[in-house]
Amino acid sequence: MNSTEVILQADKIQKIFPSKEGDVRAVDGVNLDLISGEVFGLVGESGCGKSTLSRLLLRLLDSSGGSIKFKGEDITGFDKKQLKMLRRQMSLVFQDPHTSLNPRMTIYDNLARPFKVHNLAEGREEITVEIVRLLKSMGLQAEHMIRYPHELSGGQKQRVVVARALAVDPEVVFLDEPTSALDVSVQAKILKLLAKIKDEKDLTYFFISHDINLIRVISDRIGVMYLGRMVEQGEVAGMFKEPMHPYTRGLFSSVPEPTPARKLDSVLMGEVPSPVNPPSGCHFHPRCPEKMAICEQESPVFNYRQGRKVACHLYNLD
Amino acid sequence: MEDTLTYEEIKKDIDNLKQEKTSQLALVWSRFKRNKLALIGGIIVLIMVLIAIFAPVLAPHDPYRTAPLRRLEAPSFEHPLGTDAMGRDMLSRLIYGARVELSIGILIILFEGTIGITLGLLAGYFGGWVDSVIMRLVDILRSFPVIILAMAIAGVLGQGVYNVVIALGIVGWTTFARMVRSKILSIKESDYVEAARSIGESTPSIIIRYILPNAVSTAIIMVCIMMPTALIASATLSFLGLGVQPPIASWGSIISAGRDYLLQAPWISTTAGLFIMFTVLGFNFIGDGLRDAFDPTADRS
Amino acid sequence: MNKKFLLNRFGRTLLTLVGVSIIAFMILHLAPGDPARIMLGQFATEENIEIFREQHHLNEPLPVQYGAWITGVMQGNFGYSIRYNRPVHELIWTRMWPTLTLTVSALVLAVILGFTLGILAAIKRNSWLDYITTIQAMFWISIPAFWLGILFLYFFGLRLRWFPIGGMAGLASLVLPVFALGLREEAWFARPMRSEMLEVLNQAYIRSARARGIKERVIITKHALRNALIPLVTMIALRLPWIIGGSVVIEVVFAWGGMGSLLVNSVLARDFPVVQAILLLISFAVVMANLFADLLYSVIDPRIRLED
Amino acid sequence: MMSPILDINDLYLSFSTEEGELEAINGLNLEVEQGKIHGLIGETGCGKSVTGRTVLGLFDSNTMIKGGEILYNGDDLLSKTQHELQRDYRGNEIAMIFQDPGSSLNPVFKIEDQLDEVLRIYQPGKKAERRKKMIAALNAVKLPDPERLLKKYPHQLSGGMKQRVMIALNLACQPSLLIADEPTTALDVSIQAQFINVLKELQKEIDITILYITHDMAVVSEICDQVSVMYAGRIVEDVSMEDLFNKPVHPYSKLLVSSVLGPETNIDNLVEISGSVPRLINPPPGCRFHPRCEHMKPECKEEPPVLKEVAPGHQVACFKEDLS
Repeated sequence: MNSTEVILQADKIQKIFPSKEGDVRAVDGVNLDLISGEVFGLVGESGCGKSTLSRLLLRLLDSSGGSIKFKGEDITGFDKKQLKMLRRQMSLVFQDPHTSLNPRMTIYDNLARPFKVHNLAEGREEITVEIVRLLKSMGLQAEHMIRYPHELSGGQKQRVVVARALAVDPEVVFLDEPTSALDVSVQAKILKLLAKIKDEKDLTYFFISHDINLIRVISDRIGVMYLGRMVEQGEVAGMFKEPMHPYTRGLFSSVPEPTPARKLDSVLMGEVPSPVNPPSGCHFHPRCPEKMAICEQESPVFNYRQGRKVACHLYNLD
Repeated sequence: MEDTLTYEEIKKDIDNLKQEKTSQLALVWSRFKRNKLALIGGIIVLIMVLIAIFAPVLAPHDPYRTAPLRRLEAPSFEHPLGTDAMGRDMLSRLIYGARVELSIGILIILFEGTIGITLGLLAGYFGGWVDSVIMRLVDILRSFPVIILAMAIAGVLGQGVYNVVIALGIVGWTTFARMVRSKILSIKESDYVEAARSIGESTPSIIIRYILPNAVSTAIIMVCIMMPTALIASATLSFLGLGVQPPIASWGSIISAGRDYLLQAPWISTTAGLFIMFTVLGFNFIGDGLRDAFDPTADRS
Repeated sequence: MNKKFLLNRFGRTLLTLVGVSIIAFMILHLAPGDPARIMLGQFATEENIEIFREQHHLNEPLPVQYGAWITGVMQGNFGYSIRYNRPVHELIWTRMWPTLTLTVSALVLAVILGFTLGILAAIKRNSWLDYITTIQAMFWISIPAFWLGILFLYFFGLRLRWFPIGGMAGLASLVLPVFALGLREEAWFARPMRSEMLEVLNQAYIRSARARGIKERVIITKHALRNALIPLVTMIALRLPWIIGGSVVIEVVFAWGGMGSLLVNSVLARDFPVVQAILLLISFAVVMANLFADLLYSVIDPRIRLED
Repeated sequence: MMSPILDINDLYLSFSTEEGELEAINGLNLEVEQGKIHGLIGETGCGKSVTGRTVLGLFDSNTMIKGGEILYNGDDLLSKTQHELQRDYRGNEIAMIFQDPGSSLNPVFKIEDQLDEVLRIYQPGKKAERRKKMIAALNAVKLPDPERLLKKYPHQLSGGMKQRVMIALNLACQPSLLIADEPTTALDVSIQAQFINVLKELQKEIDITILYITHDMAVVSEICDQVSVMYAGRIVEDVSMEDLFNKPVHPYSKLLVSSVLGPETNIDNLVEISGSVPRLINPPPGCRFHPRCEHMKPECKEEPPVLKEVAPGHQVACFKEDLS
């Protein structure tokens, strides 16, 4: 990663879903810079808004506030035609390979759609050659083309899903828990494949996972989300060496480590509150071991502290 | 691992493979075949359809020729199912009745299927006020018992085949609409539709390539499930004197006519009813079989 | 469930009722031609038709006519029957009780029989009892109500002479119509009950209750049944229009003097004030039953019960 | 050494499916010692959950037991009728927690009713006494505000709370053996950590034996004393938790250990396992791991290897010569 060009930038981005019990602030003012060529890992527990954030950045969901810039251009106001162009530049890999391919289309048809939609290849011959090339680069065979999704294993399907995301030759690929539905032995293969492709094609990855060990392996930088807000963001090595936000600290120490000698010690207490009526001020204050008076009243700003971005009042004092 | 295959080479390999491949339809058919009841249903319906198509060939007599001297004759070699109160051959009337009943059934399904599937699709895909308006209309129409509203409508419109179709179709489409809508809603939420949007597919393309093909199974099952209702309801209207009118041979009106001679000629009402029962049973068996064949996980523990 | 949900639900009910009344009213105007002529028949004189028009506000615009009709309805005035020349509400009042007796008895029979068979079939899955339940249900739903009625009438009335063949002479005359109506409906409860019960018995909480060593009898009667019955409540409301529809035909077959036979006669005689009134009353009952089922559902299912 | 509380010998079990007979468990041998937390680890479809349920006789209708015995304190559970299992073993001797906390509690009954039902069977007493025990049971699993919790329905609880209620519910039966089938798989890491700590503490306190079924090596390292590694219906290695991580012997165990993501793992030294888990309809003959094994020898295709002791408390099923 030699350049520091920001390819995707989110500024105070918000998403509010109306629900029976009240408004849910799924994403609540998140700032984010995605640097070209990096793997950005996003972690957080279920319901923290990480999937919603990715859909907002991809413009698959309309944001309720804030701005998103792709290569310096605000994409929140894009019209249909511009969005179609954007779809060629950013693509998405889903969590569950069993549900993300059209079950009534063969693998060929599933993979041919991106080429046809964007006129990337003409005629059956050219498309077929392209698809076989894609399949081979994913470690699949030409014969898989004529299969239906239900005839493939989970790992094979996930390769097809990755292939579809790459068919448009994108610059940024969003990976939403791409290996969590797979077994460990398959997971390693997909991760290696993703890393290889990234180097070959010079891609930028936005990698979402609840598996902290996994994020640590694959990311250059990581961001931690809690209840719709980004609480900490920084280089992967530094983050794990010295997590600054109390939530990050608690989360990381909850991770079971496969070293027989180390045992879980300081774990987070309590549970994630409902996003309908989140706690005032810093959302984390009811569970925070280092809570101060100000935490209940004011939301901490997300800003640089010691080479890292943290949203915590602890680091506001100095 | 650079790719050097040409299209011709790929095509050769693939064509060889295609020979061995079983399609999804074949899979559904093999599951359907294993279901004995469904197969029996299929045979019954097939027989009924053939009877309807070849009625002029199969019927031993003219179903409309009356013979006042031979009324209410018991089954005999000449009249295998006896004669009715006007001396007409019962078997021939029942065979021609198959024509009438099945065509009415098919027309009703076409009528309510077209309206119901279209509106269900609109409501499910677009949601919002379109959905609200359509679903309120469905709510309202479903507050009437089908047969009662159909009676009233048929009463106003007057008797006749097409009025039966209209009267029953006006209520019947709501079932199609509801089922199609809920299927569409679940497809719309699926990952593969979001995937389609993420690669830049347009709305019409998503509907045609992703949503409709996945809703087809629901529509096919619906047709088989709705057919029995249509057949029974149209026969009921004819029975009440609000549907197909004599002398046209319909099973419902034959039963109605036979009612007055139950003691002297019980075969009139009973045989006509058996025809209805077997046809409906056939469709019910098929409907059940198709549901299991399309969705094998539904009833598996 | 909260206040907003309740208000929403009541709002929908009200909207449905308005829609239903509009349809009941519009029935008469559906046909091409003059409603007055449709009702009085082709031999009526111009003069009579004009008088009739005046009486029934037929010269006014449709919304005004509807307004006049619905205001009357709300005061219990459904107009005059042309055929009987009596107020419609009087006619209906006397005919309502026989219909209620018939439908409620049939419903009770169907529910008791259907639930029992469905539960037993689910517990004894793949046994002869299960197959018989499935097959008999298939047969019942494939038989038109009027034909079943005729068969009953022929065998048990005319041949065996166990029961009267028609009319409303005491309890004995109720048996055949109730069974003709209720047995068919039983199938619509047995099958859902069976599949609901099977689904519940497959749930993790049943397995986990078994793992705790709770007796099988307790698991079925307490843990499983309680859950399986919840969706069946809605089923009863959903079947209500069909039972009422079936009762119309059964009433005709057995010469049962209820609303059903009144409706058929009125439709055939083009006595539309009566038809409109019956349509309105029946759909009103259905809408209310649905509302009741929804509310009941939220009482018996803690997952949607009002939070404290 | 004490005699094992649970001793499964040569268990064979199949499912009949649309495509044929699925040989889910194929000569399984497993000994669980009294007072230990014994891990049973394997990938999806290896038969670990089926093993757990089979101990309690909780079968699906398409299950066929083909042979073997399951000895619980010397009694063969497979020879018992469902009624005997219910009366003598389920709950009072062996209890079980399942994977999905969301659906393991009956949605229409309050926590109070579900706990009380169990107490009335296993710890009968006056109502006030039972209530005290209920509150104690919830306190024992560190659930806050037990008084209010008792009045709640399952859907009002979070996944982590439900799973802790499940522990309370099962321990109220006072069993000697608890089978936990992937109890934390559906939970977030922080909730998982809370759960594991609660379970570990309780185990020490009441001296219960736990058979902990999981696919997660990291969780094994946190909670287990002894571990059995399962592959395609058989135990391939039975080893203490420390030795599993420090000196695994079976080629499959080695791969599992090396595929674990740790602090030192990066994308370059990430270990790939070649091939994939075999389908158990017409599985490979002999040792079912042989198609993926780098030490494959001719005899591996012939006969499945049996478990051999390579060190005290360490058994391996492999034909490899150097078993250390």
